[in-house]
Amino acid sequence: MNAWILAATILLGAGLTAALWGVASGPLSRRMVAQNLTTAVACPSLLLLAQGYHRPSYVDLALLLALLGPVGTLVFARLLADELAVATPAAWGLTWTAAGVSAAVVVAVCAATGPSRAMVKLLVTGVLLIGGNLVASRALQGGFRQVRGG
Amino acid sequence: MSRRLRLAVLAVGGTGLAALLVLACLDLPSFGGRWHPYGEAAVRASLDRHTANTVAFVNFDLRAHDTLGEMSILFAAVVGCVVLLRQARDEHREPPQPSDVAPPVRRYALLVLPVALVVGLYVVAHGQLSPGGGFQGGVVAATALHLLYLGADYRALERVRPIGTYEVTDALGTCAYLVVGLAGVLAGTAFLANTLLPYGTFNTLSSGGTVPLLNAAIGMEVTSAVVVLLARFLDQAVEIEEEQGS
Amino acid sequence: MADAVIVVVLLLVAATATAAVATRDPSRQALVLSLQGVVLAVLFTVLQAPDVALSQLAVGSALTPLLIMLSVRKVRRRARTTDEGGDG
Amino acid sequence: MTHVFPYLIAVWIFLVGCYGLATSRNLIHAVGCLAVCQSATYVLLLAVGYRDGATAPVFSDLEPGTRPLVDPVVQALALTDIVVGATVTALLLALVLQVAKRHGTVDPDELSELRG
Repeated sequence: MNAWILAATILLGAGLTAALWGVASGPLSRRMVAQNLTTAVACPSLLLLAQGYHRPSYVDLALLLALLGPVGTLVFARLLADELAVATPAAWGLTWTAAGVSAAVVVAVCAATGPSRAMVKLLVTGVLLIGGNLVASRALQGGFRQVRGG
Repeated sequence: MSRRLRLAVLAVGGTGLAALLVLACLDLPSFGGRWHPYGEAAVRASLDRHTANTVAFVNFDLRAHDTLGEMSILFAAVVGCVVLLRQARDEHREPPQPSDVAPPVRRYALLVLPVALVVGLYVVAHGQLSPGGGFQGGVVAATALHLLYLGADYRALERVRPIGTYEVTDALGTCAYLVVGLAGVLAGTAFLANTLLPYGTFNTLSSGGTVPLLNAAIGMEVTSAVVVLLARFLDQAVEIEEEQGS
Repeated sequence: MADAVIVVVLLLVAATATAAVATRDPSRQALVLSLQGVVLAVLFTVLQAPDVALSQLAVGSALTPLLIMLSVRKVRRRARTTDEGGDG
Repeated sequence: MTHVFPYLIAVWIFLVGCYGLATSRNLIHAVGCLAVCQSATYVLLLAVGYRDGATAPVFSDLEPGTRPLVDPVVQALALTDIVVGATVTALLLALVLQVAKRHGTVDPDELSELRG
């Protein structure tokens, strides 16, 4: 067990426990924010694990999660828009914290990798992760104004 | 059966099942043990045939028959969904009104859509080298297409998604898998035997004999299967209305 | 016992599974199921099965929730139109 | 006890899913519980194939023979089943939609009353 895996363990243990607690209780808006937080916690952890196991090919996992995690949140934001309109979740503090953690992890892993093709993949993952996270948070706050059908 | 009686039966059965399962677990080889004869044999065979990703090798060479079975289940499930969710006589279509999407969300969806498609294709194409393959990449590519529904609206998705074509592609993917298998028979070996093509250079895109071909066939099938499935569900959820008072 | 990370993630998987069953409203359950999909993917990664983890991510993070939410919406819409038809 | 801990987690997930299936009041929720049951099989399979200190048998970024490897056979089993399981979930949801259309309810208790 090295420092990378230790960091991933702590991030996963704390972040996902919080996300589970949020997603399983409370009003819908809180559950949605917690669901969005899942991506922001799991994706940096996958990057840390890839580095900890010395397997650059595991970065594909983080890339895929950075792409599809926000899509999952958009699904809920879109299909629960009429319920969300009643109570809009506001958690910009959490969103920016998550973005900061993601950026720190990406920078650390990039520094350990050194300039190469693998680093480009890491940077793409980071951009997709942070961008997706911000857009998903925006979508939760009235990103979809529901009309009949749609 | 009353609710309380059913819970009592469940409690008795569940306790028995739990006891049996725990007993079975105590007899399993211990977690993390060093004894994996099948795994070691599979890794040796994979290296012999120049396939870098052993898991893809097991799926599309050693156990290609099993994958054929899985693929038929997938195909049958899609056919079942298409039959169950078709438009009935007492239903009519009502085109939904376009949804009002916030501009940043729309821009994000349109920007990420091509990226996700490319990543899906990458995952399929590198299936025999790095983690990934037809099953995973197919789902990613198909899900990516539905960003159009999430980010723009349903009409935009319908324009770029001719369902008939995807249904044909689904069948073609299934046929392609069978054809590659039969080619082995015609070449004088066995059904789905990986002896048809040269094994190529280790860790390049063309390595592994028929593994990349079968992988591509599965990718094609899974992509179109998921698109057809989601199309049927979207039709039902968004467009098809029941006649009043039926 | 191997690694602390495996134990932590196994416990998380058990907890999410329990939460997914205990959440009775299907649309809320879909939220927990999407979390469970991601946690399972992390578990498969720490068990050194990246192929399986990719599969689980692709299916669990967006596809299954989308299918469940579309079904929920269809059932709700049905209930609504039937109520209107019954009143009118 | 620790050497069977992951198997016991798989048993727990399976039993919890079964409990949810049996007590569910909504067929869509029941389909979700079935998905939970399915995930127990993946956990069990991959736990059986794990080996201490080993890594994935994927050689795109690994020199063959340098590190111990986990079992690829069980991984291949779990991999196909996850995607096929998702389409079977879709088939079950399609059946639920048909039930909702025919009987106007998705509560299994009300459904059995209708039939009786």
